Amino acid sequence: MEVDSAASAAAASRPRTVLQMLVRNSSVWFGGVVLAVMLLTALLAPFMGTIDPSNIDPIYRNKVPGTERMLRLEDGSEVPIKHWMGTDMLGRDVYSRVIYGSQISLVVGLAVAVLSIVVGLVIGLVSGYIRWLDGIVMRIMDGLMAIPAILLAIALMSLFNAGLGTVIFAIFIPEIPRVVRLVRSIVLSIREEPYVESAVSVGTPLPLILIRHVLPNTIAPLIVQGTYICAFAILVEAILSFLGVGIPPEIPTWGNIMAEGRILFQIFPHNLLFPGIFLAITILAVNILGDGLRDTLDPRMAKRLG
Amino acid sequence: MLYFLIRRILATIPVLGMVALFVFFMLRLTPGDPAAILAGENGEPHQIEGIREALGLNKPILTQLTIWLGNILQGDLGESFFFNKKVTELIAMRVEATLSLAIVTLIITLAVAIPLGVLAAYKHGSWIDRLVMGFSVLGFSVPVFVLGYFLIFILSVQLKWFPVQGYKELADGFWTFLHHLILPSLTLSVIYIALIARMTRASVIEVLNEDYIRTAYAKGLSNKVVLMRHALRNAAVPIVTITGIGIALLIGGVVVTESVFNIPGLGRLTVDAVLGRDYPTIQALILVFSLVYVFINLLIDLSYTLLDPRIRY
Amino acid sequence: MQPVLKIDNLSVQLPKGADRQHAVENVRLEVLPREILCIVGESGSGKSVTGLSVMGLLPKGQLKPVSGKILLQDENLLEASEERLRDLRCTGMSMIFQEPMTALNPVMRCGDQIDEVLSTHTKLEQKERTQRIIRIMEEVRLPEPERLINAYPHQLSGGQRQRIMIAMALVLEPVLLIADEPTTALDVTTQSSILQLIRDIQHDHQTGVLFITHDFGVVAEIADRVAVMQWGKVVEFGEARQILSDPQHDYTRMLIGAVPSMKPGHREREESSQVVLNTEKLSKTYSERSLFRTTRTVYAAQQVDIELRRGETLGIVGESGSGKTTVARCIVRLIDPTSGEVFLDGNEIGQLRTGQLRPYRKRIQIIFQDPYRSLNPRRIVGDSIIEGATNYGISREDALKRAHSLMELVQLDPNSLDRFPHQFSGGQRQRICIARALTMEPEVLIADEAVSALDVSVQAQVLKLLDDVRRRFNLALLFITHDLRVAAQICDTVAVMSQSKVVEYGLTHDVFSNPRHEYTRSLLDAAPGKDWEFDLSLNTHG
Amino acid sequence: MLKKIATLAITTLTFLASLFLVVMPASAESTLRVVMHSDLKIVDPIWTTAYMSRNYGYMVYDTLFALDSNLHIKPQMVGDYSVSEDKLTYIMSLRDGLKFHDGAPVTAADVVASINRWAKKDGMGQMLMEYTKSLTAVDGNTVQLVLNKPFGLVLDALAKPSSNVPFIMPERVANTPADEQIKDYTGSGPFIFKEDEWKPGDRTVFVKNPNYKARSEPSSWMAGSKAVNVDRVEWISIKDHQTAVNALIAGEIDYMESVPHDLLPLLEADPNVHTGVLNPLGNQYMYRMNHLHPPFDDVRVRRAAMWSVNQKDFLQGVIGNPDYYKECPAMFFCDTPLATDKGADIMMRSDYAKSKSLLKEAGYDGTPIVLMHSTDLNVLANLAPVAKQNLERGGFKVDMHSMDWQTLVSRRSKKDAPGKVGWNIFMTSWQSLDILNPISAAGYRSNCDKAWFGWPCDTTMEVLRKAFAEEPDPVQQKAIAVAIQERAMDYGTHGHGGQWLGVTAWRKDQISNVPDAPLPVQWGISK
Repeated sequence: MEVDSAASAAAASRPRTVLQMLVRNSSVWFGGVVLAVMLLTALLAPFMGTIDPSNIDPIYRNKVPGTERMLRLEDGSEVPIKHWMGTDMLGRDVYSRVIYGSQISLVVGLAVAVLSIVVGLVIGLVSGYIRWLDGIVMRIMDGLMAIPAILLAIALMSLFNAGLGTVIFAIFIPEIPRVVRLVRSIVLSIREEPYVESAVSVGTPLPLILIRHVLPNTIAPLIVQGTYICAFAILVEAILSFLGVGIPPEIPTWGNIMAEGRILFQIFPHNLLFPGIFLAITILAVNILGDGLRDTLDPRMAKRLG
Repeated sequence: MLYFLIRRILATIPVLGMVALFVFFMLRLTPGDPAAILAGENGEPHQIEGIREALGLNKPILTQLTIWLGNILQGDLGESFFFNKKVTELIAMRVEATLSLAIVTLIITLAVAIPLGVLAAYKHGSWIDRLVMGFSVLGFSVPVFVLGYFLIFILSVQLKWFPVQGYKELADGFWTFLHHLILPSLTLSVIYIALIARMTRASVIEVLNEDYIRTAYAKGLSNKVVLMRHALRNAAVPIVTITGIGIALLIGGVVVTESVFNIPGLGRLTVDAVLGRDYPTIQALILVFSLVYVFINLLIDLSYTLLDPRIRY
Repeated sequence: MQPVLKIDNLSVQLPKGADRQHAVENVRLEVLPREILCIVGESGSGKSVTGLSVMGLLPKGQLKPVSGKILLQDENLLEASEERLRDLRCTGMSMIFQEPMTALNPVMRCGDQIDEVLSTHTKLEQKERTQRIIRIMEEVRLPEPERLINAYPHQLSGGQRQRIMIAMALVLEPVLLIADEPTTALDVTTQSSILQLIRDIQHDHQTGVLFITHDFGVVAEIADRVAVMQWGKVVEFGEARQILSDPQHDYTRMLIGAVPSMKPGHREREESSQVVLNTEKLSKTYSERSLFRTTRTVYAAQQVDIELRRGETLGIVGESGSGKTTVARCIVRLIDPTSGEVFLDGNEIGQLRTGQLRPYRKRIQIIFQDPYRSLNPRRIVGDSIIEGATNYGISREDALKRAHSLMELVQLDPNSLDRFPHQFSGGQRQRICIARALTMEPEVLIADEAVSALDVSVQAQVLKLLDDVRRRFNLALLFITHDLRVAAQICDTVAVMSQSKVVEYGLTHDVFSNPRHEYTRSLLDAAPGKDWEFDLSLNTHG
Repeated sequence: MLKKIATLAITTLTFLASLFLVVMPASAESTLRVVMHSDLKIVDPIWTTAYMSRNYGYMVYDTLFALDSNLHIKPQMVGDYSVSEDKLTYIMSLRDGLKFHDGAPVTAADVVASINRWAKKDGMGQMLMEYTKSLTAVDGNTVQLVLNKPFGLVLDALAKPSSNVPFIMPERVANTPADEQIKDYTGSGPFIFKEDEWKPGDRTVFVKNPNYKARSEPSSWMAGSKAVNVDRVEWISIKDHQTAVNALIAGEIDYMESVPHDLLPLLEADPNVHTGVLNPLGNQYMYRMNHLHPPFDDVRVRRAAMWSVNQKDFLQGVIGNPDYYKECPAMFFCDTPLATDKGADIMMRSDYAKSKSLLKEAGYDGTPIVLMHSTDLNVLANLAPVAKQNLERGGFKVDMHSMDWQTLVSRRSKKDAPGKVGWNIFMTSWQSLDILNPISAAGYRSNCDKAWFGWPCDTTMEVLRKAFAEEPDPVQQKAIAVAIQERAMDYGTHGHGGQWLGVTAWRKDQISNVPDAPLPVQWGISK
């Protein structure tokens, strides 16, 4: 997982203190454990008593949680199953869909976080250090930023065939300018630090200065920013699905399950309730983890990010 | 100051130009065909072709671009493919609803978030602080549509306090207007309150560590005076900044909220236009939203001069 | 005479996990009316904590007075209610702080900030209050009080801001003024006038002053009595003259001994030594371009001609903003000079492009002021030291060997090369920076305020080290400082800079003993404690 | 600061309140607030075939002839008409006193212009024109239509009940080129469109046409009296069905055209709400394969697909409530004159073994077929997943592409190869009115490139259709229709996924006399 490896990278440079602080911070603990459980759920989805999440059975549509029935398998044999979370309007098992749905949500969250940070980091480092490029890059970023993220994502979604890749792309593109700005602001302040200047005066070439002296300073803020982006991406994925421009509905995601189930909310709340709870808990955990990381890794971030 | 204004306004031109080009080409590359959609459920191939011709969609892309840009320079954002109306007219019809939603949301937000944030900062580390922070993390975590449905279910359907849906214009009477707006605004403001309360808390805490706060205490001022007169005032710049950033967020939230509460605003117009591939409307809307964003940022920059005498342009 | 302030046996507890149990321990002090008591000590000695304890402004939850009494005119402040303390602030006791820039609320007009004191503690009408404010502003010698009343702090100079603070503190005529390093952040000329002001005004108002400082020059200038603090304890307390001339405690002796003398020492000079570096008409300007306005130009350095010889130390002396650091940074090419030339061994390097500059980089090295920011906190110091050498193709092993020997040279344990900077003290870090510069085997070493942030005892050691390495490696040392005492001790020649120009340039001895330029004279005149010779051997009967 | 903000907020609110607290006069007007299945986008029912535009057309315009509930064609604007012995000349005279909203009388010239414009767009209209020698205004209110050879569907065309409907517009409006939208919304129908109050995507307002002269016969579907009993009708757009249902329960609206079947329990629980089926024939699901590209260019593969799917799964998957769906073998709707069960076995049940053997025979290579899935329309969303599962069981590999309906509509018009741009199969739903005969129903057209999306190419079918069109005798027509159904099944033009009934709901405490009709009409309703 991206957060862990980067955190340990940062920890390696200041071995005892950071690690100890991370271990001591209850937010990090709580967020990390919940997230780990979610991750485990996603990875082990096939072994968690689930059935094929896209198995349609029109006879058993809209069953309330706890309904039991016989499931016909491919080979014709029948096994009894219990729909812990009921079935949806196509008779699919909501429990299986929610469990499998965690895969997509987490993939979207992590992929968007990693991609936007990697891309933003490169652009930010370069534009923060090469002055003539800075103006051009920042104007482009301004333009990108001027379009509200969700609108841009909606518009981008209509650009290509809906799919996981498209959703990730549509969510991560509007995030780039924010990362670039963060990185750039760090670069601009770090390049004035005496230790960077002394690296200049001992003849360290620019790429090495960026990697050795500037890059490490961006790691902690970026990890923190990354958790927020991750939470935001999970949320936006759900919103896009809700608006009908997200990942194709037959792929179970929490947003899709809710979008499909929302019209029956008053009669069969389980379609909205269970994925909603999973979604909220996951985002909550990521946010709390982010807060904890921020407090430990970079207290100054409180001001930059809010 | 004037120079600053002029320079800033000139600087928006390339930004908007980029947005315009970006949006234009993005839309032309989409697989959707507005003509096919316009032809309707039973539209036949020859009808679609006729419509495509009538809309000028047959022309080369660059010609279309030239025409569009030429019209924009003359202040003409074009005509909606669907509604046989000027896009500007469509937007004008929707502005009030979105603006009202945004303003009421903003009022609720500031009225709740700032006191909460200041309180949390003052009681830094106490259970009140933890409660406020907990709420704000939670506020970030519940999707706005889930919240919207639950609020409608409880407050409108069960308790019948508020109407289920719809928007009433200000001209229909203020209380009717407000009555219809409170629930959507409340829904929308939750995430925003979370954001601003957090920011307020963080910046007030930071300000409370400043030397002049110590000076203020050294003058014998009471906690309340120090907090309100010295701390909050100095924390205002980051709070205003985040409020501005939040407006981009608000626009995103508006899209969802308007769908859930059936408010005929710009957000819903955008979704409809995107789904219907109504190119002129999408283009115009994104331009308008970008313009608003740029304009708000300008206002925020200007407000800094009021909040902080050290900032001069 | 009854003391206005009597501190009896005060102990303040530090939070758990600190390096000692008490911030201050069993402190006993008293301040008499009209008296200036200086608390002097190095950083961390507990002098500020003592001041804040009196005001009741110790950070809550971190520092707690655990025993003793603080009597302000017989009232025990440690037992007073929060409300009573509030009432007493500015009426019975006032405090002014080190940074006049940050101690004033930046978004409030100066007049309003003074007015707050009056409206909080008195029932005066608006009109009377305004009169009172103008009166006190005149008294602290602020020009045009009617105008400054409406000014914001950032529109004032540092000295004016400190005057506003003093006006605020004294407007209600408290019996006690606590001044916590009130002149440390100020230029020497401003410092002198503020000290004068404090003296005069406390005399007129019969105020007792508790003056906290680390600078024995200031002590010599204004103190009636002195308390010397070390590690939270008062180690010596008595008449100023007595202590300065005949300190009893070893620590006091050490401190006084470490104060550099204003008299330049005798330094041998070989006229023949070769010029390593010189500048010709070196200028740096910053221009603000805008679309409509004509360009506004700020001169950071103008037409600077200096000359550095091998084995010699050139000092550039000046107040903040005089352009001395700009010159240094232009020479190292951290910034590009606007015009003029820099010659290194006769090669022009001021206008070279980055690529061409590379061979010359290693020959000029710089040491910065802030020891805490000069080393990358994420890299072990060994890596920082060898970075330059490896850049120029020296193998890691060889570079490390060199680092080893240099660590010994700067009197640090060579085995600590694999530690991180935060495990070192400020003085040690500055030594590491010197070692880092020396690995490059430079010809020119630039020390940009390299000792300004250090405590006086550490300062002396680092200065000595710098002088040693200059001699040992036959370096040309460019020493930039605002501290005349330091300059007097280490420099062979000095250049005095004012408003981006070099106004006087000559042998240190000549400049100090016979200043020709008016500015140099005022500078020398303003140096605190200039009349006091800190050489203990000379003062035994002083 | 806080106090300032609070004060500011209160002042602003009070100020706004005082400015706008204009008490609206209690209106004695009766306003019918309606939520239609979608929102009105295009106000030219000839320019587009969109159902909403058609519904709009019925509000604002009137037709020469109309269909009644017995599926008989009745004169509507026409008073008297006569057909010559040779069935080649039709003379139609308008009723007296018909007026447009602007007060001008409706004349024969208006009729001629309107029919001409409609015929440029509509498929059946085009067919009519192929048989037409002349269409002229004989005098102020008499129109003469002369055919060049017999055509059995003249009145069926003029009474065409669904898109495009030959609505009568003023001549000046009807002269607008057919590919250009009209800008003048004057009609002669029972309601007047209030353009100034129209907020696209939000609400459409109609007021009663005071000059409307209703027929004296009782109202029956689109025929008979169209007398209006309310002053004003507002179509309010509520996208979210749940919200619309809540709004109906809360009394914020009076009438909801289309209620998702799953939400019926909510409304049935409310004593003030009536739910019912207004369109007794209902709708039909259709699945359409793309004849241009493999594998569906092979009739065996098309038939394999048809053997794979079955009506029951579709209907249960989407509608779920047997009260509202019906498995039906008749392609021209059960319980209509042309209904038959000939050749329909292939549609009624799944026979996966048969499907697999057909695929094997055709040499299907396992290339996934692109199944277009429309996700946003409630009555269509579940079709594709059901089809996918059935097709897979029948031996197909399926690549389901999900998209909103609008995207599907644009993509289905693309003739490109399946994959990124093209497609193999999609599903839609037809209103009964559109497909009551093989001429108006688009799916049977098999004239290759010119055919409806999917482009079947079958001369047999074209011959049959032509014969049907030219056959004036109903009994013979029926025989041809049976042959067409059999041919459609054999050849696999398209399949029929079952019939379903839409449910309409209204506040019975507020409105009454809601008329039955196969499309939503608002005349006759009282409030």
